[in-house]
Amino acid sequence: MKMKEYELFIGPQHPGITGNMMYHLWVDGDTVVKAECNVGYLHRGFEKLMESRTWMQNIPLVCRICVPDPDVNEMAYSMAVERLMGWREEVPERARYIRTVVLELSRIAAYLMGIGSYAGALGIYTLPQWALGDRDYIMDIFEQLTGARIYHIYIWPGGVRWDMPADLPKLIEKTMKYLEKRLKLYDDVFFKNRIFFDRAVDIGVIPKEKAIEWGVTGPNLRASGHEYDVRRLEPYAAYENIDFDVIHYPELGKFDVLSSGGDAYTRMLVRRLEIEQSISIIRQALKKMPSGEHLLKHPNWFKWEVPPGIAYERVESSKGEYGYMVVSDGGKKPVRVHVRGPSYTHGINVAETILKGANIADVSQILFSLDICPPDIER
Amino acid sequence: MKAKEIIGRGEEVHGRLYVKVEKQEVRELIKTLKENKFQHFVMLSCIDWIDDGEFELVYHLWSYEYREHVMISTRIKREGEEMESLHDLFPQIETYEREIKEMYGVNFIGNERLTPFFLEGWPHMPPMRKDFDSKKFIKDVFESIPPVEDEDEGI
Amino acid sequence: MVTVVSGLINVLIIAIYATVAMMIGILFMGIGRKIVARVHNRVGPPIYQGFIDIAKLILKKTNITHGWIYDLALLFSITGIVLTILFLPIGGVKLLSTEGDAFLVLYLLAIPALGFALGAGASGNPNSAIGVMRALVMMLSYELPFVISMVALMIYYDTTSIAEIVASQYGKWAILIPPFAISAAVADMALQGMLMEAPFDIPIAPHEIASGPMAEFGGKHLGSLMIYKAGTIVAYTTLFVDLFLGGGVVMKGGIVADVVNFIVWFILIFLVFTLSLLINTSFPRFRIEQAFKFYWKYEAVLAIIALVWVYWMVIS
Amino acid sequence: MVEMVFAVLIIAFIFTLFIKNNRVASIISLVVSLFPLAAFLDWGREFGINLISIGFENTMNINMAGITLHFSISPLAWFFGIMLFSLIPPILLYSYSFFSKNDGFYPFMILLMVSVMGILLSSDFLSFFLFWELMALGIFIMICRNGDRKAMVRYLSYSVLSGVLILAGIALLYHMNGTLLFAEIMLKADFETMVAITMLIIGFAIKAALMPLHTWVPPVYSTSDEPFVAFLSGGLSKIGYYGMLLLLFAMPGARVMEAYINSSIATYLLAIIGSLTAFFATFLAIFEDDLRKLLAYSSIAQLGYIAVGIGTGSSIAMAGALFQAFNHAFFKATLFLAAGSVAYRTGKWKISELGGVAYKMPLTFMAALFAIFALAAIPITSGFAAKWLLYEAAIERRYVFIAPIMLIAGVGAFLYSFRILYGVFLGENRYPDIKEAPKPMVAGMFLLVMPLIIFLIFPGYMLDMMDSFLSSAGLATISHSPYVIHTTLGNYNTIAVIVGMMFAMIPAFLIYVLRKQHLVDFEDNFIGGEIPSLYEHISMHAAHNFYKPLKDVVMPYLEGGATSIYSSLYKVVEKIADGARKIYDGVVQDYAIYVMLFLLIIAGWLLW
Amino acid sequence: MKYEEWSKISRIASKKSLWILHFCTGCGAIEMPPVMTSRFDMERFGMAPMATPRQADVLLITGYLTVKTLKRVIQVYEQMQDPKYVVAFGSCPINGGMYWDSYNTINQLDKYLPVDLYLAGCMPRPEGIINAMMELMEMIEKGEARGWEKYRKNYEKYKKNQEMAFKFGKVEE
Repeated sequence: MKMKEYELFIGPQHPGITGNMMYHLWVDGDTVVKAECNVGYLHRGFEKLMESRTWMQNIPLVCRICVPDPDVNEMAYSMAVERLMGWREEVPERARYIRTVVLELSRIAAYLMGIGSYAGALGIYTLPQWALGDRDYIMDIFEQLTGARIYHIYIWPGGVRWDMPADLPKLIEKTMKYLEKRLKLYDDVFFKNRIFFDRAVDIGVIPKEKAIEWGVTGPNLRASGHEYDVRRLEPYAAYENIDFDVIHYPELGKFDVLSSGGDAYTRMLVRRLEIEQSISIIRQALKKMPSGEHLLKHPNWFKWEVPPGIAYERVESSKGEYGYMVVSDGGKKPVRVHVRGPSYTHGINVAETILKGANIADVSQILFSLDICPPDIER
Repeated sequence: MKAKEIIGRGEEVHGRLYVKVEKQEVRELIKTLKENKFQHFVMLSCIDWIDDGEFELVYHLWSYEYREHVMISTRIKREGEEMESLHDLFPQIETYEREIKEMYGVNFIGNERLTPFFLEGWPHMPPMRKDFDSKKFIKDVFESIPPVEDEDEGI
Repeated sequence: MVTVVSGLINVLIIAIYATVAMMIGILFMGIGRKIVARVHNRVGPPIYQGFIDIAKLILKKTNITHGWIYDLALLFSITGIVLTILFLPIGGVKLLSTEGDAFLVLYLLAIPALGFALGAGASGNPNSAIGVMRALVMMLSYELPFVISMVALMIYYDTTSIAEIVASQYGKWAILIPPFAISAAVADMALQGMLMEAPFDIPIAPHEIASGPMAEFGGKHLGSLMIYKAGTIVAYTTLFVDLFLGGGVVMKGGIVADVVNFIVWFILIFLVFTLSLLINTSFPRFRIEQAFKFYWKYEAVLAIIALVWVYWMVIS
Repeated sequence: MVEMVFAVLIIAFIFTLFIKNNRVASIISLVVSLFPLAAFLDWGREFGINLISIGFENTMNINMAGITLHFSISPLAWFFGIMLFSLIPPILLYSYSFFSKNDGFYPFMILLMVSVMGILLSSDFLSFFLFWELMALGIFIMICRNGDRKAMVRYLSYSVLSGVLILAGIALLYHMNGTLLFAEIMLKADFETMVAITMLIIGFAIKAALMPLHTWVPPVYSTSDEPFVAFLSGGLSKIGYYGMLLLLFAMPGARVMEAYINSSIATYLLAIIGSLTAFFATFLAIFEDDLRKLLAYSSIAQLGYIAVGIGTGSSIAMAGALFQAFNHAFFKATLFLAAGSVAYRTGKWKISELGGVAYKMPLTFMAALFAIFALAAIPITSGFAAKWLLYEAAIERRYVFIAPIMLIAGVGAFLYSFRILYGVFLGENRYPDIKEAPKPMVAGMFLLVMPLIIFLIFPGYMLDMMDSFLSSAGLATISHSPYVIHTTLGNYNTIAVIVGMMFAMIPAFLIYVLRKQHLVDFEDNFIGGEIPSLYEHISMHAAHNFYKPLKDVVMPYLEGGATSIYSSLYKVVEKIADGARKIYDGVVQDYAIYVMLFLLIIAGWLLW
Repeated sequence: MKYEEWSKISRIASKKSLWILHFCTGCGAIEMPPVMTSRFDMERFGMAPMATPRQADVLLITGYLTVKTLKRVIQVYEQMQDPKYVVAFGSCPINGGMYWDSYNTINQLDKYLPVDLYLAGCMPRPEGIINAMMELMEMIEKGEARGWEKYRKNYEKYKKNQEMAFKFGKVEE
């Protein structure tokens, strides 16, 4: 019988967890001695399901892999299929811009949710209320654009499902303006709050040297001090024509650089600042958006066969690098679709490492600051 | 392609370097690439080629400096063949190997954490294998369970 | 015979006052949720929500218990808080406060806390244990500045009885005397900790320890804890008002004065409570050791300055 | 008749030395221990408290080789006698089951009784000192029984220091007054008297474990047998305070001390040391993992309050101090005995290794729970009345520094009390196979709790017992009825609190009775929605490093504590000694030079 | 347990103060935050999220249930205190929804737990959730939401079904 440590379970039913997963903690006093991640509570066997569905039937399925940020799935899957079909260069220009807008809107929504839940983990319930309320305006845009709030099924291989309505840019611009106004309020309440500094600085540090080796990607990697963004490194959609900053430590804009990077504080600030970048990207994309076709002509969906081959495509999601490996043997169904969710590494190996030695008061904020999305771990 | 210069083989498939190797060479290759700025281990996939009777293990690596993606592919027999664990090279390989062990039944020698991962108390064949028929499984397992009827009131 | 009747009338008055005070506490929980909801841009629950919640919890069909020590939480929490309210002057009405003094009240407030802690301990839930640990450390933290402020008052008014402190403040509230303005500010932050509002809601932090000591409580046990919570709102705000704001006494003599004083008292505790809620909505939560440092470093120093000032005033 | 009591005790001492059977020895000593108790109860008539009437005489003079030892009863001695001797029978009853054989515990308990009786009854310094040293010896033998070297060395060095200081103080007083009789000594407010008093107080403070003279307590308490430690902590530690009170208040010639008390900074210093002792020892107790050491630090802290009372010196403070001494005797003895029974059944001392004992030992738990309530001064327990008096006294004297420190130490008591409750008795049920402690042990503990319950309702009776001492010390008595205490600052009415509590309990009781409840298993706990049965064993007892966040903040400041002061002092002495050793370098010429130098200095001094 | 024992006042209190267990079992949980927060604000109906099952009244099954989660859901459901209600979100608990042929999700929730109210859609909109909650409140007031009684009455049958699901059909061997 172990006498010194006791065990705590953060999850699966616990407010301090980012979804339905579990961390098994061994705690001495209030310091975590050992952490073990336990997942599988959401395992639906997506990859198995995709092998038994046709190429088009998979589109409604993939978006369900990451619930807070579903569009990246459709995007990455479509890109991989386009790559196999040889459509990579043929996707209409307008579709690329619409995709950019959709992805960035979805990113903002996911960031608002991430920031809100993180603030909730720190115990300020005003910000989650505001942020999630504001997120709903983005949901409204999606509803007008795609007809659905969460699962849009909008980005298809070869373009987007419907053209963007003519009056939507006006609504988007209005929402963006509103969001910019609200962001100032968020800063006052939370991001410039002294207690946020006290709580988050130097908590859950991912060191810069280790970050890449550990497989950290996305905002978490940028918070550790690497200026890497898939949108910049391997541009997809219309990102090559759009000018934006890759927010990374130590360039934190108007916020003080208090820590040495890679901690919960920096991770949250990177997310906060990227919302502004996303707003700017959306504005540019709307301005530069050409008219024209929005979708390539599809073959008959039921007879659609994709040429054999293997393709890997990555996109930058709000949580990190999202990748799809699609393997085809020339049939009507994929042989194998493997999803690389960013939370797979963040949630399991990285979290288990950085939770060691953390205070139990900080466990929840570390998990929320990594922005772990359990469904993309277990698919 | 820079990666091709470093390891001196492979072919370009859909914009990615695709290298087919024997399973003994994988470790050396990944080590070389890691030392040459291919430091981001993306993922480890397994593909079940049931007609060939083989599993294909694909190690994906990416270099932020060269902006290149490398897939190192090796094939092992579906039954009875094992693979060396590479979790000492990149810590997250441990988790991918855990998943593949559970989903395909491939054993990785040297990985001590091949414990049940997604599934709990799974008594059947690893489900991601192509010969696992999930429709039959559903019929046998979940659909055979009777609904609970309330005799008295029928709520 | 006359003494018996007057005694019974006194008991009745005290009982009515205590009941009304508890009702006000439950009402305040609803009002508090409403205020917080307004800050959140929401409508919020109806203000009588507290009554419904408590009724529902007490009327639950099954109530689980972890043994008799666990049940002590239920008994101690309500008993302790009602007892505390009995020993506090409410709107100048002394109730039992002449029979005990501020030290008694300080220690009476520990009864429900200790019962609560026993219950949480008996449930054997590690989350509860951590929550109780945090609650006790919080107690140690906020008591220091609060006690120093209280000692300053006692030295100044040369009494330990709250009733007499209230009586001496008639016409001139303590908060209007410069050193006590500092003390009151310190005590208000201590109040924040006592009411477990952010940034000091550490013991019940749901994201960290799943509501801490309350993790195992449900049904009637949780209902009694909510009554206790309602009582603490009244008890602590009344303590603050009695110590620094003259207990809300603005008139003397007669039934009219009692009614007016009661209304003033109600307004004052409402204001104190609202202030604490507004602080609550605009701050994240401290870690427990940060809270400890906050109280023992900054708050305690301020309190000591006020105490030294008062001592000097008394001596000279 | 005092002789008879002494004679019985000494005969019993010799008799029990040769009895091997534990039970026989226990019964003999139990019976014998009732004699002094009966004597003290009887002497209560002298001070207006009629409890029993036997007719014991209360003076005795012994002539030995031309020296006369004087014995008589004083109000202070009577109070302490009642306290100490009512402590002993329950402890001996407890020992009936605790020990398996008589290996010296009982005879030396009886020896300690003799010495305590001697100390309390002595009315001259010679007999006082003789019995004082007898007590020190008795304690030492008791410590030696378990043979922990650290405890023995610590105790012995402190005891010798204490004896030397007391002897020196007595010698100084004798030098000034030419007599050793308490009644004839005149204390004057001059320098020599102050030196003598200071020496005596330091000597007494060592027994009373005032900081920084407390370092012998934790090792001794944590290595000796529980029944003895219960008596040591509950009873013998108060003897130091008896000495202080005797010196400062009870000595017939001590009128001059009033001026001393009221003017001198020295007693204020005593109060401050007392409050700081309470404060720091409380913090040390909070972080202690060994149950016995925790209780040891708790003892030190609770004894600190008594020093505050003595240092404050007003009548309220004195009443508070005596009340606190009485309470502490009983609740701490109960706690040590409860700790003993827990260890008797589980064999574990570390709080982090215990847990869930209450489920199998409910009676032990109840006794301990009540003792802990008294320790934490939960209102209506007598512990609250005592602390309340002390707080009132501090406010009355405007001790702005001491009052908050005492209050915070009081809050700190909640922290370590909860550690005992949760860590040892509640939480995870780790010992499902143990049984309740044997009946004599339980009976002993409950007998110890009884006085606490009596003074819970009637704290006035306690004040009655002090009245004659207070008036003999020239202090105003406190106005009180059996259940109300009035001070100049406020009142404490136990009946109001109890009646109020009854009323307040009505709604709680209604909820408790009217709504049915059902018991669930310990395993059926919310652990984040996980299922315990899927895991081999889930350890859910958070007792190790319980106050870690607080410890991380506070420990850096506490680490420069008394022990480290002593160890640095030791290092300094060692260095000096080491340097001194170098003088003896074995060279004859050097020695010659030293001798020359010495002679030169002597010559110079003489010629000056 | 008879229906009459469940008095009117407790039904009304129960209806007006539904405390929801904070358990996101599936993707439907994504629509819970909007329901809780400023746009839809469920607190105005007296609903509040709760941290532990002991405190909660309503168990929301927000989407598909994997077998692994089902075990926890049942554990949590049994820890809740009567009266307790189960509301199942989306298509998945009704018939499996999108994941009807998945090897790890149970297709029909009411074989394992008594469901008081189904809420169809993938996923249900916040308005739908609030509507469902109002419906549940009405059911409670009328005394129709009595799944907990059904669970007690047919405890053996439910246990057997659960056991079969947990063992993935290997229960007889």
